[in-house]
Amino acid sequence: MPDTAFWAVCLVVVPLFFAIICFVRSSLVAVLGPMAAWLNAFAALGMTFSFVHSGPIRYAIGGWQAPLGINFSIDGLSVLLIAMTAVTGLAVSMYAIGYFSLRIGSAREISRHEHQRAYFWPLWLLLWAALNGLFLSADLFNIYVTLEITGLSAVVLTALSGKAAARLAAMRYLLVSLLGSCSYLFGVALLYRTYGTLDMTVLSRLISPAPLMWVSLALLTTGLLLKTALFPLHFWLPPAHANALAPVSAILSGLVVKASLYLMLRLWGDVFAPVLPLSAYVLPGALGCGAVLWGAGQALLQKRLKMLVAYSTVAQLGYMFIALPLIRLDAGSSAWEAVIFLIMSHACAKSAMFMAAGSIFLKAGHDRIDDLDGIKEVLPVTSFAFVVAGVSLMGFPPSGGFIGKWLLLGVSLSSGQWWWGIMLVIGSLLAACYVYRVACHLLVFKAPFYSRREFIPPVMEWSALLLAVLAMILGLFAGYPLGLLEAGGPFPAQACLEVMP
Amino acid sequence: MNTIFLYNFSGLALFAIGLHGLIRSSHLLRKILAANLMSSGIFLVMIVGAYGTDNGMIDPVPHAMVLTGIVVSVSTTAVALVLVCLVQETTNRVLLLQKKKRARGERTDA
Amino acid sequence: MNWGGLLLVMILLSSLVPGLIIFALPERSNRPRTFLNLGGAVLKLLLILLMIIGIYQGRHFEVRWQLLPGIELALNSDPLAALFSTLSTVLWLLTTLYAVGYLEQSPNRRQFFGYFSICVTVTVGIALAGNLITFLLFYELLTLTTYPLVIHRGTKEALAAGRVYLVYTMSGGAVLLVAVAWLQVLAGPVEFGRAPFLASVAAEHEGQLIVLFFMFIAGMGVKAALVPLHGWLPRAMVAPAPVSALLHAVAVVKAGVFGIIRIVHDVYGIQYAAGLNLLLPLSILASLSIVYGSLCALREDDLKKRLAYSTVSQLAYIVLGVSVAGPMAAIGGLVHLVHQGLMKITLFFCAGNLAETLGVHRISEMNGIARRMPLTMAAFSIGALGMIGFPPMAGFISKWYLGMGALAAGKMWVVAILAVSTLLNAAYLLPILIGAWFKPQDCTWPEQGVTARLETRWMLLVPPLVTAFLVVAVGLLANAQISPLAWVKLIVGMEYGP
Amino acid sequence: MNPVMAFFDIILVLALPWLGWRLLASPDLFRAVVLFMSLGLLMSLTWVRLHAPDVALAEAAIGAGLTGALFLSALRRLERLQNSERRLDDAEKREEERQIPPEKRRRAKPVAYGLALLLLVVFMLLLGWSLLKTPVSPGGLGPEVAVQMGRTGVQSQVTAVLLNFRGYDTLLEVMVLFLAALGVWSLTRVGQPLQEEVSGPVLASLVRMLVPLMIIVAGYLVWIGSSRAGGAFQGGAVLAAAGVLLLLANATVVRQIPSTLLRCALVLGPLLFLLSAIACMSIGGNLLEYPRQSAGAWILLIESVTAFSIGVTLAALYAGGRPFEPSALEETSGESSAGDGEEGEGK
Repeated sequence: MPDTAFWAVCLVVVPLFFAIICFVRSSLVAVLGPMAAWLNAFAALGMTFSFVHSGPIRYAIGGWQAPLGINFSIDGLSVLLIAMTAVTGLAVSMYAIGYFSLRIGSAREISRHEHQRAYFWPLWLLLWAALNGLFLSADLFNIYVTLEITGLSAVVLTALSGKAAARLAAMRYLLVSLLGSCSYLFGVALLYRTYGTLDMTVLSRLISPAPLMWVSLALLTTGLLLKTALFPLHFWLPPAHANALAPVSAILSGLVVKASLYLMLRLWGDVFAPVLPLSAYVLPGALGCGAVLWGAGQALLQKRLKMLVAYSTVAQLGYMFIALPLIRLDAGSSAWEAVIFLIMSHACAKSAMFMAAGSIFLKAGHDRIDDLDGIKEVLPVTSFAFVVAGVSLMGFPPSGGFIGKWLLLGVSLSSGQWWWGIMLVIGSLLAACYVYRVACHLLVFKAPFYSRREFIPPVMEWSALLLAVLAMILGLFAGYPLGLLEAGGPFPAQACLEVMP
Repeated sequence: MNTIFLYNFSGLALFAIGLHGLIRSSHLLRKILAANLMSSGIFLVMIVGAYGTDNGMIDPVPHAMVLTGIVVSVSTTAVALVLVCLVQETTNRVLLLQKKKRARGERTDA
Repeated sequence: MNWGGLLLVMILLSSLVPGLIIFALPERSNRPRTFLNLGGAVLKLLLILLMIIGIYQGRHFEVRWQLLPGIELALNSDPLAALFSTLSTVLWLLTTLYAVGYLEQSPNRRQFFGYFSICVTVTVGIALAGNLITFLLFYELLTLTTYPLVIHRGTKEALAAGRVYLVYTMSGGAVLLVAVAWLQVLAGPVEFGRAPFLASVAAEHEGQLIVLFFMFIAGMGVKAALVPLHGWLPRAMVAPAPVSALLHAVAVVKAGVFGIIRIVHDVYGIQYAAGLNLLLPLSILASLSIVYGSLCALREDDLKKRLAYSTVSQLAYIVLGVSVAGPMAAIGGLVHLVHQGLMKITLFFCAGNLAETLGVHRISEMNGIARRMPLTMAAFSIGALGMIGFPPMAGFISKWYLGMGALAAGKMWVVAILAVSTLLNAAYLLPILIGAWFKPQDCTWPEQGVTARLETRWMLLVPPLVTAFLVVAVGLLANAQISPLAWVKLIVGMEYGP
Repeated sequence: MNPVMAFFDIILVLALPWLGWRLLASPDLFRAVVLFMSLGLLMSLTWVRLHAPDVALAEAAIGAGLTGALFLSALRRLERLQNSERRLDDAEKREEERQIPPEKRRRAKPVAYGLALLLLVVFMLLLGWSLLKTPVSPGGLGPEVAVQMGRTGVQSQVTAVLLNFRGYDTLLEVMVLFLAALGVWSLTRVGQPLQEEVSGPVLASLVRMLVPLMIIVAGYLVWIGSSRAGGAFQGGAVLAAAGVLLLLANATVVRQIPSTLLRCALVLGPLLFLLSAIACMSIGGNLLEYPRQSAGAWILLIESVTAFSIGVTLAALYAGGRPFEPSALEETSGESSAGDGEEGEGK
């Protein structure tokens, strides 16, 4: 029986390997890409199971232990995020099979389509490997490299659509991502200079208030916030996410922003937590409030479906930052659990939404919200998927978002800082408003609907629906993922440095 | 005071100039140049940190990190430059600012 | 999971599964859909009967599903739950039959019946909810599942009504969410049926508990259409008649009122709530709703809107009965939950028949209509008379107990309110009856071309007749062993103690 | 402290930011790129001064040389695009000028700009101050590296860190390069070589002499990397320089290399690195845990193959696009014109 470490290595190595093979034999991508996705999902499953059995571990790459070498540190948080990536990634991959199998239009368009498929798969697999690597790694510089791979492949994927708007968006995305990684790298460099280590676990024990620590924290945070697109640094996100190809949008919004968000949580919730005063956490919380309001307000003003969904990402990211002060305030672990729930359910719901929006765009030939009346008749499953995903974004029970909201509300009320909780409720009401704007068009009956194209492969419709339903019922099975967290949470008390032989 | 230490400030200044240029320049090529300057500044600070030890021993880890960083930044630069050409090709400009018309109406019609 | 718990889950699944299958069926397959609908409804009714028999035998059904520590879904079969779930299930069966007839030619039936089934699942979920969180879950889901039904016609007015509906109910839901979370922070998870536990748990938080009570009432009051929060109800009348029936008698407003009953009886406990002086404001609010609703109804010419305002006023009876704080009044209030449902659904069925068969929407067009549609108007009359409170109809029983209860509690002003409202009821309902039966026809009806041997399609005719019969029956047989009244007496007996 | 050295230091410390400032302020982009390259050379001088010869080599080859070449080729491409395609009519141009009056805009928000600048300066001062306040670091991981050197199989500490202690980083770094090539290929195609690019006889014979020499130098750098300054990246960069020269001199021949072959050459290094990382696991170690006795050999093998691929990759980056693939259905006109932008989601 392979152990957790084996699966963890697989999670990085397998997609990398397949990415390379996909590049060499681009005629086989249609087979190799999905295969890699399934293998990846299988490895994630295997890792989850063996994690349940054996608990958190550290794995020394090259046999070199923590300060000298790079270590994987596998705890509940990493496992959950990897599982989330696997599920969402698998669904997106299935969607992509359908999406890139469409052969419509002139020869020129078909050839462009072939080209997109040939490059989508290796890029996406590289991105996937980098995400897995990021969630596994305990080494700050190694995380910088994975962040770079993530950012660069996300940029290229964005530009893959070939439209002028997408290229401009990709350019802006690239510059922001450059700035973000520079800032992050500088922070890491200064931390290394101060403490002489790059390992997060070691660092969290060495950490002490020092001038350089504050500066490097500021740099790290700025870089990560840029990459996470927290208001007011979100300006690059909506055009990039809205103009990419549909599977790419789903990946970007569902997974890529989560990478830097995860790191933010690690740093603020774990590594730096011992030295940070509560007042420091008010800043991300306040920015989160701003993001919720601004993102929702902008989403309400949008005329295009994908733009609306993209702005909703801005708003939802704000949610997760509101949780930061609550993590600090919370005596138990329920704020942590809440954040993880928000992240997971947002990943599923937002990917499903973008997938549905992509199908709608293909079918209707446009995505003007006001002209979507009656699309339900031609795309019933997709419309339903969009609505369900929207409902879980609103945080309706029993979605995972509801569990997150409920736990955070409880923490904020019991800690006396109820305004965070009120902000959450206002945010979900606003989310309801913008989801409603779309849903009322998707639910009404109006025949006939003039659609552009004949056939959307069922796999595209159903993969979106499955993901949406998953987000919706995540709350009913909340106990299982949280069991993983309890088996090895990222909580400050946890510090196991036993290195696997 | 050791003069080696002064290189720190050189690195900081490069970082600051790069940051300023990245945000202020309008031409995309210049923005990318500025980003390269920023990373050079960071590398400088890192290497000075590796040098500034008591016993004259050089810490090789930052050197390896900087090597990695250089390779990463050349990769990013290559992609960025290709993107600049593409942006120029489709929009006839090497600026990020979009024309209003384009921003709004891009995807409305097929 | 024990067998009793399985029964409860089955009760939910018996309409959920047909609903989901209906979504998967193609639009054209009418027969399987009808079969699934009616089959599910009958099955559900049988299961509920099984549950009631079990309760009579002193069994207690319960099922729990822990999501997280502190968040537990629980289904529970206390008598109040049984009362509400029976009511919804019976009325659902009839409404389904009616809807099948009503929507015979209309498009998009798949969506309608799918959501319809899920809506009932959720309503029964509300009824069976064993704790506050489960209640909240189903309560929020109810908003979602009824929205597509409200906008079913897809017209501008329907969409506008849907928007208003969502704004009201979502805001109410948000208030409720905060209140539930707050209460949980103060007192831990709130289970129903352990009533006075707040008194012991949170003696030092009285101020907060008072605020919370009003938050609860505000949250539930939206769906219960208590007066300042009733704006959505008349607008939602643009929906098809079966949906109106559902909103007014089976699901939505009932869920709100049921929630208020739960809060007063099962969360705060009637004694504790009275001790905090919470019930007087509630009864004043209810009285206000009674009078205001009736006055508005008087002004409306549109039949369905008049009925809608009448719902506002009739529902407040239930709240009034609960808040008067005496066993007799409580019996009156609770039994009105059932009686109002039966009467109002009769009226809406009839109004739908008139609209569907003759195209009549306004009261001013109804003169002489009884000659064209005698059976429908007979049912309508029974419902209307019941509303006014003529003996021996159902409404009389409720009002009698309410009045007696108020007297027993020494609250004369409540009796006065009842008297005024009865007069108002008569004022807005009797003219319709007089016009329909005794005045000659004075305008032509845009016939809808329903060709049937009877005055309209049998599927449209049977449900109102059945409910009209029930209206009389529950009034006449009020003292029988299995009448709603007897059941309510059992519930109230448990609440107030022997 | 040697006063000559101190003087040299001070000159260098001042020159670096000054050059940086000049290059960003220069209105002429060509001049800016040239300044950038000289800054790179100055940087590599600095690395030598700071006892970082590996970094100095890499900076000279990659940071200054190759990046500069990339910039120059991008600049030329941009100019060509601007000359050949004058799609902007006058009205649009005027509108553009109205919308983006750079100088005016700059003056329009002087307060915000001033505040931001102030913030930047304050932050930098704070950073400098905290650097001053921080005690001289205890040498980071240097001592530990020194202790473990015996088990790495190489003599050069930097190579040990790069390929053994932090080999995983390097693996991912090679993947970054691969990703860059992938990205560039996915985005664009190599342009048609223009007539003017065909080189004269002088360049051709120079290339014929230089290229073999450079290949030898690259091999030497990889070989020496295990004990002194040098290694895969430096060697690869020299190889890339040879490739760039070839591209410059005889573009058509080099560009006619079959695309499959090129793809294989690109992935050879990453693939081998990855496979040997896995192979380490299959013989009982952790990922990338070389067998102790033969660690040096493993590292040398990985380095040499990787250097080859790095060279090819960097040259491919310089070429700036995927080669023609006669088998695939390539579009005849430009990969993407402005017209593409108006179309739907790419199908």
